[in-house]
Amino acid sequence: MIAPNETAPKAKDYASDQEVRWCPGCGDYAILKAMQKTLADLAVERERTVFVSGIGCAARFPYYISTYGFHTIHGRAPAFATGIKLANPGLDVWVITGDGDGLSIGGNHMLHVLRRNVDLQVVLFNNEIYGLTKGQYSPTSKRGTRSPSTPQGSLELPVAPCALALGAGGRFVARSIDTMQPHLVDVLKRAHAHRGASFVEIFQNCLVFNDGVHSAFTEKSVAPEAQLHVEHGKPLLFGRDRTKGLRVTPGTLEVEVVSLGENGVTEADILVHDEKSRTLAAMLVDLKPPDFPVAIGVLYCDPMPSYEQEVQQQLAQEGAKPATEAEMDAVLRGGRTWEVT
Amino acid sequence: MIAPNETAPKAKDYASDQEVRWCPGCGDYAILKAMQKTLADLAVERERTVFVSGIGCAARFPYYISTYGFHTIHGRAPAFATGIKLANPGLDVWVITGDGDGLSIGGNHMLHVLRRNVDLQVVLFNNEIYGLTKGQYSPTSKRGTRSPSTPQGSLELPVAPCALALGAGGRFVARSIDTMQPHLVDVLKRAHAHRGASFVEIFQNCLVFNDGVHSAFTEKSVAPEAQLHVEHGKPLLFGRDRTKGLRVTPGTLEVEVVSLGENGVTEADILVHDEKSRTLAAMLVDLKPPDFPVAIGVLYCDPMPSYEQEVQQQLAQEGAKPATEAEMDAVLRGGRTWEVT
Amino acid sequence: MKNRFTSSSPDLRGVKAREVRDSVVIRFAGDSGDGMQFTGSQFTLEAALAGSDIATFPDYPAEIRAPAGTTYGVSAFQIHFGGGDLTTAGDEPDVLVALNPAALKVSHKDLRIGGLIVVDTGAFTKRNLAKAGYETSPLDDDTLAPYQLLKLDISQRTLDALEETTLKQKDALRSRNMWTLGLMLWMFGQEQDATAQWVERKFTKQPDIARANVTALKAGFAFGDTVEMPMDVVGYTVAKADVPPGVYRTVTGTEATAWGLLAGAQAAGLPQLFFGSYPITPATSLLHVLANLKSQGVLTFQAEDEIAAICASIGASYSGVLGVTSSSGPGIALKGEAMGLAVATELPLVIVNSQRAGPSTGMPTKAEQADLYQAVYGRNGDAPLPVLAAATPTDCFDVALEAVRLATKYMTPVVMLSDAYLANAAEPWLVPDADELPRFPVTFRSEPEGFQPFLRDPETLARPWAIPGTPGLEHRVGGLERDATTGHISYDADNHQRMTDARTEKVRGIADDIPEQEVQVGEPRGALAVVGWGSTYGPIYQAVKRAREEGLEVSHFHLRHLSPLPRNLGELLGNFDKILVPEMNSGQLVTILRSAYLAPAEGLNKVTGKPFKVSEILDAIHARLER
Amino acid sequence: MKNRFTSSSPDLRGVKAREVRDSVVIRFAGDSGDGMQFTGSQFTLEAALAGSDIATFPDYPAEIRAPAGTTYGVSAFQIHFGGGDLTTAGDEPDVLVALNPAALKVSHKDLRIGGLIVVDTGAFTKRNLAKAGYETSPLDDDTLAPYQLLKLDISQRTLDALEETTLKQKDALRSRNMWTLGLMLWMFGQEQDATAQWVERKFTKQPDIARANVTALKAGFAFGDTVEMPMDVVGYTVAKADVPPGVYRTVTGTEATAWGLLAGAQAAGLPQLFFGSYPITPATSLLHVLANLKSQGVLTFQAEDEIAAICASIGASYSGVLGVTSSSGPGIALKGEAMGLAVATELPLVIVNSQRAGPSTGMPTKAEQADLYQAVYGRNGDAPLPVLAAATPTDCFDVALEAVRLATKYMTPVVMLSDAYLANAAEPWLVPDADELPRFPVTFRSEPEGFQPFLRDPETLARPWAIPGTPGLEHRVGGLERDATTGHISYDADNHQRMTDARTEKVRGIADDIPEQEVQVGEPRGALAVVGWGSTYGPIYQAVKRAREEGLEVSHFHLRHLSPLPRNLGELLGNFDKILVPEMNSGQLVTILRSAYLAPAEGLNKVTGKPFKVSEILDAIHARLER
Ligand SMILES: Cc1ncc(C[n+]2csc(CCOP(=O)(O)OP(=O)(O)O)c2C)c(N)n1
Ligand SMILES: Cc1ncc(C[n+]2csc(CCOP(=O)(O)OP(=O)(O)O)c2C)c(N)n1
Ligand code: SF4
Ligand code: SF4
Ligand SMILES: [Mg+2]
Ligand SMILES: [Mg+2]
Repeated sequence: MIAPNETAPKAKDYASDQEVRWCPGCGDYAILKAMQKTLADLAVERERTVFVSGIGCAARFPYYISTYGFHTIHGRAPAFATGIKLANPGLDVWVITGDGDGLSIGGNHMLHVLRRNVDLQVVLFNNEIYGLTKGQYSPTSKRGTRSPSTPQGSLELPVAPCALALGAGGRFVARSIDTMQPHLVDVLKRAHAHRGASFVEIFQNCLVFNDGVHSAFTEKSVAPEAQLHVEHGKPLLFGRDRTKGLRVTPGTLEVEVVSLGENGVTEADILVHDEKSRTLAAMLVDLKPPDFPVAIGVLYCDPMPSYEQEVQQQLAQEGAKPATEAEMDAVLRGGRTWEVT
Repeated sequence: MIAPNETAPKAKDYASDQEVRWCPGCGDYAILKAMQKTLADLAVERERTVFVSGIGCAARFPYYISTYGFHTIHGRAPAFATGIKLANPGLDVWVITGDGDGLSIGGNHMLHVLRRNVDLQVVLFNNEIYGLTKGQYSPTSKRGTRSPSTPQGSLELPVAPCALALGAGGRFVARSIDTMQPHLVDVLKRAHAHRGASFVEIFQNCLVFNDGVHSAFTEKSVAPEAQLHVEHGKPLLFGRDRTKGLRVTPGTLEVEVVSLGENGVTEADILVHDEKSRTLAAMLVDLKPPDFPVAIGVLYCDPMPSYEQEVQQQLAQEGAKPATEAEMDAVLRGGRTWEVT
Repeated sequence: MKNRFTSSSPDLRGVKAREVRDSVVIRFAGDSGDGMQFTGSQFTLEAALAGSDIATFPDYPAEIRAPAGTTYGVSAFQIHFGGGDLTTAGDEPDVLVALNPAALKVSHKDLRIGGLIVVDTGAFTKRNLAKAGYETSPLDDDTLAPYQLLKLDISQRTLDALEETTLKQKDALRSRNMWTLGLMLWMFGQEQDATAQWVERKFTKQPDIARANVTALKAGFAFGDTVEMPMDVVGYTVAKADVPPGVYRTVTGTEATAWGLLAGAQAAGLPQLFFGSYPITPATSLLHVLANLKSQGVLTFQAEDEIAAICASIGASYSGVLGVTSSSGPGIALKGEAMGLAVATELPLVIVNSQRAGPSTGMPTKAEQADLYQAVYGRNGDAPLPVLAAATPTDCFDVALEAVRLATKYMTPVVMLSDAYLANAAEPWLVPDADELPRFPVTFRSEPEGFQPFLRDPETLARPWAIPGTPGLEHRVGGLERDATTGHISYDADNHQRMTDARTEKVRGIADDIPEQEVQVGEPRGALAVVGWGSTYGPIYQAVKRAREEGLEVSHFHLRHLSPLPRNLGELLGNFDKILVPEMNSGQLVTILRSAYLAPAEGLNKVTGKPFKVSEILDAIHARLER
Repeated sequence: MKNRFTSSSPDLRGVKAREVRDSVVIRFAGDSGDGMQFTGSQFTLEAALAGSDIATFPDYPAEIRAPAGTTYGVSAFQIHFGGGDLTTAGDEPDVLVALNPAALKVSHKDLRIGGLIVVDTGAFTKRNLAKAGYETSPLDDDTLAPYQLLKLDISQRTLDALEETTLKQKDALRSRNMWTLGLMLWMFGQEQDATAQWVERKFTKQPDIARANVTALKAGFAFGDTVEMPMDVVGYTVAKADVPPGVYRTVTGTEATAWGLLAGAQAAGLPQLFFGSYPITPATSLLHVLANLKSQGVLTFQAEDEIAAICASIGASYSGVLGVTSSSGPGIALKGEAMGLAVATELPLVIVNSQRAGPSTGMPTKAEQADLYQAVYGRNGDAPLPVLAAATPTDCFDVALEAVRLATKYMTPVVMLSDAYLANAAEPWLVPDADELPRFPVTFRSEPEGFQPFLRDPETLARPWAIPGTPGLEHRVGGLERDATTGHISYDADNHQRMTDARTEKVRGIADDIPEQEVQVGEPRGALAVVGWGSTYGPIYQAVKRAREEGLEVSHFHLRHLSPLPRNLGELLGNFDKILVPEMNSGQLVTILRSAYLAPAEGLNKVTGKPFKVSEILDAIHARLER
């Protein structure tokens, strides 16, 4: 725990004594670093914090954090986390998952934890591959992905994690990239600040089985042109010198890329990011290279009362507390009784 | 089967010999009627048609249709249907499910069958309740639904089936209402015509456990004002004399209800329905009374090659056919062998 | 069952003096819409209030609202009441009340020869006869020759009774069941006040309906008392049970289970009972009962599926409350993987299985005992856990309480087996005083000094319960094999052996912490031991009692603890020449006993979705002892 | 294992004449990155080509790429080769090749006293020693005193050999394993050409790498032949096996299973093998192999989870192809409910379980046999199905074929049990001719006349396989209990009994369609029967052989059919005073045998994730027979 009189915690205070066992060069290391920094910056109390995960390389995460940790079974982390949070709403709960764990076998629990809006943070490491089982394609793998289970290339349409999160009714949807430390830390802090279920997709590189799968927009060289960093209330501008932007094609609900200054386009024409707009978010999550940049940052955030809060309120209204003997008697004798003498 | 020389089939040709066992007055009867009419109008071959279902009142459906039918286990129908279609792409496959079967326990298979775009029709009977188990709230139940498992009212945010279908990457998303026979038949035909996974949500009334749950927009009296019937290429107009419409609020991706003729609004200002626009569809599925009408009809339809087609192609490229003895020998002797004499 | 109507008619003839009976079995049967379950439970209540012992068997259709008048739409409620020690709802009804032809068709064959059939002739219309599949009316041919038949136009008499009311005929006819109830209450010398009051309370919002029902009830009752009654029908006085003094109520297995779990949470001193479940027949009712106990610190969570339900419950236990989940066979099947995790991480959890007929979806509303294998063996890896079974509706209370005790004391998931019959059947219960209930407070680990997540209590072999929120105990647990002390991931060969042995030993050790097996009926040695578990208790008990009355050396053992087995069971069974194991499955406990003790146990197996008849077991006993 | 190096040093001294050995056990051990699996399999290939009998044991870390140099990152490959009838990879290596300190640390204790250790001194840097947890170098203290030690700076010699190449030092060092392989091939009198060719084929795209590897290989080989060789190391000639003539190849259990299933589909005359699966260690490799057999009519479907995988496979079978699914314990747990549906709807299906250490996630890369209970008993309701187990990698072919035969002939799901060891281990296989394989063509129902979905074949009790697309056979099936003829939903009590009995009888009847149990070693009667199943075949076989060489009356029975059991097994076991059941679990088959035959079987149980040692079983045999 962080003793009150202690000086501000450091990232290393949130590192467990376990040796980290990911492949050298795995994107997960960077995410771990960002998470430990986030926890330190927020000075979260170790004893009140629980990291819950399923199975996968990503899911090994809790072993490396010095808080409470529960490495559960494949795909079910959101369900365990829901029980943990409902039973003790005072806990600060993080769910760490992968694209296979969270969207293949675990898709249903992901859908329902977001829909219920339990106050926790879901962080999905999307490397578009099953790492731990040695490189089969996943539900987020691009069509045509050659993998041991698809030697001639995969044939399925990948699911966009954030699109699914919105479709499920998620109230906080954000994106970041393993290698973008400051951005990632900011996004994690926003997710933590959000009351309710927050969903964060992190584009993560699997060096061994899917190296460079995100480089089309993560490579330093292309990043400015290929990434759209969204900020609430700010126009959707991007490009090396931020001269490109998104505009609504008049009379439709479609957007187009325009360049400031060119045929009369001014910043006034540029669509302004509104975190509370579901339609806008739905548009943002669909943007893909080469025609569009990839939207990064908090794409959607529109809080609602969280599930465990509502549950607590309902329990309170019912005057919930552990049954006393007297109450126990009342329960057992409730309804019709008769005495035999 | 329908013998070639037979005269055009009638709806009753698609009724099985089984006594229908839904509660008198259940909305499922109307859907059964519409389905039998659809099959008859399309003159589908009974022997090539398979109805697959999970468990629930809705899921009893296959017993009442004279085609092949498989009443499987709770929530898994899409998975069975995928295997059936992959093994014999010549079959015409329908998946019948409920809001509990398809979105609670079966949410993950729903997500993946839509994402994979297997050529089949998913028809979800949404009565916002678990009928067969006697009336517990479901993932589509409105917040505050009082049910045996939520005597003080449910606390969860309902999921919108069509929003989820879009989030999952579904290529055909439509809606209809049990009592709207002609409309329902048309929608079912569109779904059947669509190559790939089509998702149809039918607002269905559970007389016994959730009577009138949809009446806010299904009641004859309010229907014209509360329903928006979408048609590709037509402006999004509604209202008794179709004088109301949807307009994009300039400079945003939001829409607003406007009245033709009032402060200069003409039909030209009205947003035109485009079945191929995901953003438009995302907006439509979110429309809710009282502020907006409920969108009915084919909300989204943008075909892509279907999964089982792609699989067949890949198999063909690999020259797939049952192994002959010679080939079997080749397989067994492939790689390094040596002879002992 | 003890002395009953003889089949000679004189019994039902002659003067209107009340005849005396020790116990009587009545079955109320009608359409799903006819309110037979309500009628039955009201009769139960009156009989109970009057001090009879009682056993009931509700039996209703699988369909929510099967089409009216069909045979598969028949709803029935059988009640056995009278003098002491009734443990079954009775093999053969003495009296059948049939409110429509379908009900008659489905039930009359079960009636004992010479039994009394009461029919509402008003309901025997062409249409209803056809729906029931009768060409000619059984009232006119000799179908019912072996029985006493009392034809009454109950419909008409109900309408007459309600003339004054403003009710539409359709609604008035709804009170047919109340008129019938009134008549039956009269015939068997019961009161009607409790029912009247109950009706008034239930329909306070619709006073006219309340009035109609009470009027019909009184009319039916009066009918018996008056000259209107046909000469050949008489009233009966049924013996009362001499039961121990105290406060009684009727309770279903579902209610008893819910309260037992709650009592367990209280006994363990836990702040909350977390119940994660997903609806499934016949387990759902437990969710319904617990959902109404929020005020007592019960949190019910209806999950998206059975997997999420058990995972959430495990998460809750991990957080420091009592995690409970429940389902029926198909749903339990889905929980297998997560049960393994609970075994591996050694967290307390109670899993309640209300068994129904399988395999697969099977017959959801029918009882069976075919999930014992699944409970004891149905997981991957060596994953032992305690398995308990309730024998009667009231026994569910004690078993649930015991399940909580074992789960929290030994840090282990525990399976409690119930079934569709126990869940719905009601019986009178001597209500315990809360302050007399056992206490087994848990202690959460709080001391960081020397804390190791898998350092075991030398006596129980339980690991410490160290919950999030406790400063200094931050640690990681998971499903990968873990070090026997630190809990860190370990692939060490010896460590895996040590942990596997520890998990096995921990569960085996529970045998020393549970009562020795007692004999339910008979001696601890003899010619034949009849060994049962679960809801077969009643028929086995009665059959063995009768066999002993015949002088046979038979004893009845009924197991509550199925894993581990009571430590003295092997020795006990060794004292018998033969062992018979009646089960509502194809032979599961019998397999376990044979391998545990190399005892020559034989099965008596029935899978029809219906309980054993006493006679079926008695016959089997005879067969075994004649050889 | 037969005569081996004696532990007296002279054997390894003296002139450079080749010594003769019957069989030798070598373990190649190094870092995950050092290519030990490749080295091992190449040595296997050369030995096999040279006509040796072979058994191997690959053992690699759970982590994808464990940090270099750590003990848990060690990858090892043990090979036992030589004269006839080798069924295990050997208890104790005679030779250990350790390419880094961690490998030495993990392995040297397993080496037999007096065994030879070859180390690459170039890899024994301070850093590597520290990573392995050595304070001082074991090469300098007396850690290795009990062994012969051959210190070679393999790194340096590899670099020297590759001087001319343009490779960076880092890349050149990658060929260390090839240099070592060359030396070992020389030392044990093997050829090197096959390897050289194989390398060239493998690296056609990177000719310089190919060249480097071949150069290193030849250099290592040459090293042995030259004077450079230290005086105290000599070469060996290892006996060849006299195996039946024919075409041979090495095969892993995974490959054999894949081909067996394919052969099964062919034998049944089915148009397609549909394989629905979800990745899980160690089952995934089966998906990988089958994914490459599309040209043979194999359709592989990677589902979203194990439940979808089995459901899709059942759907495929329903459509008229061979549905197969596979997983490992935790995934099989998830399939339980759907397996029940396959039992209920009586559709053919093969479920392959590559067992790994449990419970829960357990130790994914380690072998165990603890899923037998789950296979036989792990479903809700009475849901019997056939269970088969493979004994060796090559046996997987026959067992898979048999599983398909039973599934299609009896219209039932069949479980095939394999494990992590069988899946990965390779052994030589006398390749059968396709035209000599069995044939068991299925016939789909096509005649509408008199068709009833559940009308059974009087002999097999199988229902007809009536597939969609067939005119006139349109019908409905499902998980609710169904009428014994029409298949319509039925809640009828007698029908449920009839159907339950039919399902049980159908599976029981298979006992008459499978071979009687044969004795693997020894006589059909005697003092002690050692009964095993699965991958314990090797050590049991050897142990019993040795015990008999000692004159003990021991016999070995190894079960392929675990449910139903061979019809003569009970009688056989009756011919023995004692029965010993060695299992890599806490005692599962032993439970089944005890209850099936009331036979006094005792377990010998080991759950360390490692195979039994021959000596462990031999000791147990002695213990039993001394009593
Ligand atoms: C029930 C079950 N099924 C399958 C597995 C095997 N498995 C472990 S992790 C994994 C997928 C991991 O992929 P992802 O979630 O993307 O994590 P990554 O390794 O890529 O970080 C699978 C299939 C398992 N452990 N349990
Ligand atoms: C594995 C499993 N879990 C639970 C059930 C119980 N069950 C049957 S249907 C159903 C829900 C049905 O709701 P829905 O899908 O909306 O269908 P409806 O009855 O409303 O038409 C449930 C929970 C089951 N049969 N199997
Ligand atoms: S396999 Fe990929 S995701 Fe897993 S640890 Fe290695 S690099 Fe990272
Ligand atoms: S319960 Fe509801 S949904 Fe089910 S049959 Fe009855 S009315 Fe229809
Ligand atoms: Mg991944
Ligand atoms: Mg519903």
